[in-house]
Amino acid sequence: MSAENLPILSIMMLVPLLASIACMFLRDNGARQLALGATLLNLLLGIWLWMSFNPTGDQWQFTENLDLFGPIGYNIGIDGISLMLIMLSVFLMPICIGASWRAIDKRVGEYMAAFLMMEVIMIGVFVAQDLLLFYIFFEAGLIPMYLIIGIWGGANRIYASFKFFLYTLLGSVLMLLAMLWMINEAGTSYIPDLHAYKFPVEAQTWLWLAFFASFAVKVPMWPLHTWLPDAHVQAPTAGSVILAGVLLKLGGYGFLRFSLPMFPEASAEFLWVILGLSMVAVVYTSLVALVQEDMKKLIAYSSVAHMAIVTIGLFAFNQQGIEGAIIVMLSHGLVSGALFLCVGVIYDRLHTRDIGRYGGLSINMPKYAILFLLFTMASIGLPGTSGFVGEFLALAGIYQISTWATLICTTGIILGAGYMLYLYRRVAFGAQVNEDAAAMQDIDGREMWLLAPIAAVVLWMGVYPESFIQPIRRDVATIVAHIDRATPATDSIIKENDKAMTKYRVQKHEGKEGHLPEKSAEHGSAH
Amino acid sequence: MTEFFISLGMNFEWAWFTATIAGILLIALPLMLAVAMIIYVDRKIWAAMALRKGPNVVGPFGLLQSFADGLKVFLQETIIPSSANKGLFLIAPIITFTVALLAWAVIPFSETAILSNINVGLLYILAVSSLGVYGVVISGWASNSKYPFFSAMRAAAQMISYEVSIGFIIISVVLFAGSFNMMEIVEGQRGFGLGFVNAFGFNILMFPMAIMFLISALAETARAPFDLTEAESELVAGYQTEYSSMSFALFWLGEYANVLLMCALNAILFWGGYLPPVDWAPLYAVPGIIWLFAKIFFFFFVFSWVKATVPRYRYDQLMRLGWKIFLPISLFWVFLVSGYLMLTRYS
Amino acid sequence: MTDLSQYLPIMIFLIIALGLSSAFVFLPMGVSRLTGSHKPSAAKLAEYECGFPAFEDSRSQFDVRFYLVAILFIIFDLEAAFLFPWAVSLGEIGWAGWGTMMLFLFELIIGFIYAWKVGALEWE
Amino acid sequence: MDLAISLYFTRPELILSFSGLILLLIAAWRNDSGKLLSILAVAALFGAGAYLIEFLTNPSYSDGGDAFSGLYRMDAFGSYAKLIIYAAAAICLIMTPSVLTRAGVFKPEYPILVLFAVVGMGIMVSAVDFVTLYIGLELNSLAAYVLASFARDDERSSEAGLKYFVLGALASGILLFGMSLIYGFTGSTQFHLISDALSGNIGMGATFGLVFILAGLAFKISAAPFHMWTPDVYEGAPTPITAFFASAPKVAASILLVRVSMDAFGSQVAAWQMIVIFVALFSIIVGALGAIGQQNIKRLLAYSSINNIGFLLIGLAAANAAGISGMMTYLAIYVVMTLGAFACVMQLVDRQGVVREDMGALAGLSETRPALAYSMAAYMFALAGIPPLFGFWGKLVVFQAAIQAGLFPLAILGICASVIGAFYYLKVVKIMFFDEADAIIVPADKVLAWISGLFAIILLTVGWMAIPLLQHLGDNAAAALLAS
Amino acid sequence: MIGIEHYLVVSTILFVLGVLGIFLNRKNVIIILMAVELILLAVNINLVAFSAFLGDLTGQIFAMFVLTVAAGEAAIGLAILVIYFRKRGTIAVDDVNRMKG
Repeated sequence: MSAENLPILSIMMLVPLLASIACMFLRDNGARQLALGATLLNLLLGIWLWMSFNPTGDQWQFTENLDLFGPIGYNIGIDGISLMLIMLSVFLMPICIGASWRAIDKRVGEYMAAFLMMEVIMIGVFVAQDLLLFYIFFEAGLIPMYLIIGIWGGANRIYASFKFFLYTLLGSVLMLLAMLWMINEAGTSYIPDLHAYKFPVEAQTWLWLAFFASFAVKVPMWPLHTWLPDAHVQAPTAGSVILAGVLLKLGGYGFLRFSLPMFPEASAEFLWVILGLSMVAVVYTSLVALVQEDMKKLIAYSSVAHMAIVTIGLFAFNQQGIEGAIIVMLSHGLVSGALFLCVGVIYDRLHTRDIGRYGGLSINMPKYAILFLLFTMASIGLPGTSGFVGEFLALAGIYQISTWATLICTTGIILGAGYMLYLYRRVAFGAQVNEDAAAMQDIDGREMWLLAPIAAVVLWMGVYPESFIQPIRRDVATIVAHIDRATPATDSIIKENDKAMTKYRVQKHEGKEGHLPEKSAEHGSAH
Repeated sequence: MTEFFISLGMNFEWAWFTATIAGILLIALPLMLAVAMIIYVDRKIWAAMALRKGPNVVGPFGLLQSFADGLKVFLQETIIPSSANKGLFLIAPIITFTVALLAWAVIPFSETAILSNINVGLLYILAVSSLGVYGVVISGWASNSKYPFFSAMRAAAQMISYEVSIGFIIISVVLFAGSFNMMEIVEGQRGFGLGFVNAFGFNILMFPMAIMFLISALAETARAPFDLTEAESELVAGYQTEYSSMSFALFWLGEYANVLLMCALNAILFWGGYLPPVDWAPLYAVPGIIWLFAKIFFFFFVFSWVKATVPRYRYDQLMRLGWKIFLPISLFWVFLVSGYLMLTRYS
Repeated sequence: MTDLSQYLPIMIFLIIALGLSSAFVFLPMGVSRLTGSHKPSAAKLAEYECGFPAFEDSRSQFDVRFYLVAILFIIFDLEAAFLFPWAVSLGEIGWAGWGTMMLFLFELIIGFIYAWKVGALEWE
Repeated sequence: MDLAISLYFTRPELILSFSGLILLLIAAWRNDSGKLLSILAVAALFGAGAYLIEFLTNPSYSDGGDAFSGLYRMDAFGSYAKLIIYAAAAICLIMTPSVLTRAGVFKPEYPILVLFAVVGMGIMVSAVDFVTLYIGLELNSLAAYVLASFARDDERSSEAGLKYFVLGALASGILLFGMSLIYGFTGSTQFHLISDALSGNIGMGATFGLVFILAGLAFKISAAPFHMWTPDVYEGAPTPITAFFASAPKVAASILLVRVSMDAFGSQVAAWQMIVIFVALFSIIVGALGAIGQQNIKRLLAYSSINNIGFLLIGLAAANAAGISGMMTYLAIYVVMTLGAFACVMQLVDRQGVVREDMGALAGLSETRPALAYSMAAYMFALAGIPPLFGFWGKLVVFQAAIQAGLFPLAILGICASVIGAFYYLKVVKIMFFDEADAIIVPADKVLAWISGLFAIILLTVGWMAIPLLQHLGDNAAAALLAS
Repeated sequence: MIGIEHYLVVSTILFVLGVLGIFLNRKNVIIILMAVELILLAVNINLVAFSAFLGDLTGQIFAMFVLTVAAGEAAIGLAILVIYFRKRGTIAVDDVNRMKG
């Protein structure tokens, strides 16, 4: 049975929505169970969706078009990129619920409701095919996240929640104006139509900047990232997971869905901004991460660095770069989520995130140490883990544009290895200086159930990334073809080699899959 | 009169100016004289009704009594209480008296004798007589003394209360006359009743209004039985308590000038003004001004008569009469009169 | 424009009347100084208070009903202001004009009845 | 017959005025009939509203017609505005009795004053002549002054009434002076004749007149820099009355401003556009900054209304059909948000029976009264214009109009300032959700709870479904206004 | 000959006096009420003068309405002032400050 015949995307939003409303009225355990059930059901639906998705079919699948809200078209549908990000969301969601199972003991119903609402909104953002619908979902996410941070967060939660909300709001309102202008200019708010519409180059500059304001905050790009460490540190574990795992991806998704295909000329024009900021971000935040004493903060800064790789990859204007960026997004979603969970595990036991309070955990918590090690390695980008694939592709992509950027970003990876290993050493190895830390129990079954699936997927993605690249390849190719006209000049010193390499990659895929559209293959190898 | 001065060799502007001045003086000075005499008359009538003699020492039959009184107050010391607002204290009588004189500018004494034949004469009178309240309130306020103050408040409330019904009564008259011009109002009464009676008051619709106007006039001028502003036991001499000398006399003069004005209005609005009572040619041999004076004198007699015979109202009764009886009736009469006119004259 | 020249005599009258009454007020003051009857003293200049000194400021609070009367007066007198032009032009405006004014009066009367019923016209 | 047509067009006003008069008589005889009169007044509003539906649905009426030889116009624009006004007034009337009874100031005059104010508003929005405009405005204002000081024994209420009166009268005076100048320099008080006379270059006198009129109307809609009375009046007046002030008269005055600007000064858009832009931005910023430090919820909502008026004026500044339509939509949504927010505020009574208006009363509300807290939060987010709350749509349409009109600096500044505004709305949510409970708020009147809950749900769900309807009505209204 | 501008000057002066009376007056609320009346008076002068010079009756009719409404306004203002005074015992402008913020 195929999911084609059902309004499956709507169902996937409806399930958590209804569960969310129900949770508002349920007491603690009822809410937990309902939330878990609903998210698991959604995961199953997601798997079904993935299985029903045809990577060679129409670009937009499972489309639903309803003329219900006047100018806001209820137009939803997915391509491979959306599919992957939806999968990420529905996959992380049950884990988040599980992570909060014991950690949250006050106002559980509302908490679960907020998370389920987040799921609705995240899916909504990824499926929206209408500009306004996208915006509504994009911004609606602020409210539940604000409440999650504010109600269930740490000591300094109020400051963090305000900062999170206002930063992201300020960014996105400018995007709204740009959207309104676009709707006015193009006469439609249907995203596929807007992709086809060529905006005047002078206007693109402004539109691009407006969108940039929103996505750069969301991603977040240096120097607009300052809300992120605060929000991460103060949010409850599951909140951090969702924030790092999915919400940051909204920015990348936005660049991919709007900035690049709709304003290719402006994207090329502002390439230096992206590259410059990303380079700074990679190096600077890595250095900052090195000196962090708070685990969550460290991981938060590492997120900024990783997301800089994403932006670099996205603006490589070629197939590898963008594919790599998407894989980094997925990988980072899993890995940083898992790292936050790891922090959550020991935070639940000792109620501190201070690195110095731990040490030698590998002795009393061997299972934990192994999983933590795996995620640390994935974060560093060790071959065989998901991190490697994405970063490699992204850097390979940008290498065709700018050697310098590649060079600097690669140092970032080295620094990343530095701070992550430093973190791991301090937490897991060494002497057991603190008695209470030494007395902690190893992870129990519940926690294992949270971390193990992520570990499995991380390894899967590292070993056989094709499963994840295959659904997006055609869509990336379409984008690349679309933005080809604006591909920026490059300062790369190995153009010729690079060209060959690209060709090689594409041919390899062709040989393997045999159904890559001819056109995209050409464009994918442009240069 | 202008022609007369032109015949003396003046150019038109000067002649007109002189004539106007003359006219004004011809109104103002006799008015003051009349007031002096009317005070005497008032006292005489009052005395007669009480079977007393009244003033009978100064001059023949006491005729010069008022002049003697006037001379006395003229020579008196003007006392300005130390706590009073000096400026306002002195302005109040000026306002009262000026306003009392001013209203006479539009009164038609005969077909030709009218100082200023403006098209909204009646409105003018209403406006000017409303200004009289200022004199009262200012005097009470400026005296800075309890009794004048209370008296002034009472007087003001009383005057404005009755002004409302007077306003509505006047509308009935205007409806019939179709004009605010005093001359036209009088002329409109020529042969009004049955073709020969020169009076609005003859009409069955208007007669109640005439009566109400008369009573309202009593209240408006604070004459007995509505003389609550100077109810001696409570408020001494009313709002003029602190006044002395000629300032005091000015209130007195103004009050009587107003009484005369009200009498004149009674005559003009309802009883044909300078027209003879009936539209019969021989009666026109008598000059209009005589008819008017006769009517004014008649109404003044009624005023005195009432003062001598009717007991004083309580303040709440006074207000009730004004607001709860006169106002609704006069409002209703506006409806009645206009409806009647629409059915008869204008359809 | 309407002829306003008829108002000039009134203006002159006003000046004369003002002069006359001012003379009446101020002349005796001069005269009394000349004749020597002007002899103010503290007791004479004190305000009238039945023989004993005033206890309090005479401009103290007074009855709110005076305000009420003033308010009612303002309202009703100005309704009359609408009636004046209507009354003189009744012949020209016909039944429509008459009906309109009656409607107005009707509303006025309802307000009047209301004021009556809630006791705004009571002096007790 | 001319008169018959005029009366036909003015039926809503006639119904309301006569109902008001009849209710007045009932009130005179029965001093305890407040509840009954409220119900009757709501019924009258419904009756009057029924006639509007006819105008709104029948397309042949949409351009409407003039009544009383060009003093009054019944068209889709005015009808829609009246519909909003009537609805707002009806809801206020439904909310009020229990609250005012609790405060011990409920009197049968309340619904009557509201009705008369509504009649005034109806005249305002239909006025196409300065005389009618003024009469309507004053009928509304006079009732409003009395309403502001309705709680006679409350110092703050009488002070609110006094302030409202003084500044309202000043505003009327300024407005009138402007009208007299415009009358003098154009020779007419009728909007379309003024518009004709003002085409081309206008002199100093007319410019002054225009500015005075705009200033006077800005006073009435409490737009900055003429907003100073608003917080005090909102704080002082009894809460249900504040709710009324914040809804219906705002709508009426805004609509009036639109009609005057587009109709009477339609030929001089350039002359007033800059003023409106300035006032809009200033209001947004003043409203946002002023609200931040407020400790009284009603004052906060007052600044919020100033803020919202600023956004509303963006639609007028656009001076195009989209702008007018957007304003109408904004107003409809604004009324729901405001009334809902006030319905929440009215429920803040603590266990001691003290009516709370301070922010402290909100602390921890999400734990003690979750439903109330969530609906209040919904209003705050809606007022801030955060989707998925429907308040977002109102902001969107006016900004869309501004974009269409090419007013980019206005749009950019305005939308950035909206973020400042979001700050204090968030603060309210923060107090309710993140702070520890302070006062115990007891469950309040059922009606209020229903209204606050229902409106919140409307803002979340039904509102979005209503977009086509709102847009249809708004576009019709704009078309009717611009056609005239 | 007196022209329209003379009327305008007078009315403008009155208007400005009225506005200043409201803003500069620190004494008594009654004075504010009078200042309001002054403003309306200025308006009426304008209206009547324009009406006369334009030969158009509208201005005078407008003036009538202004008069009436002004009266209503004064009445209500007075009434509000009375209840305010009853509660506070003062009508000094500086004392109207129970609410601040």
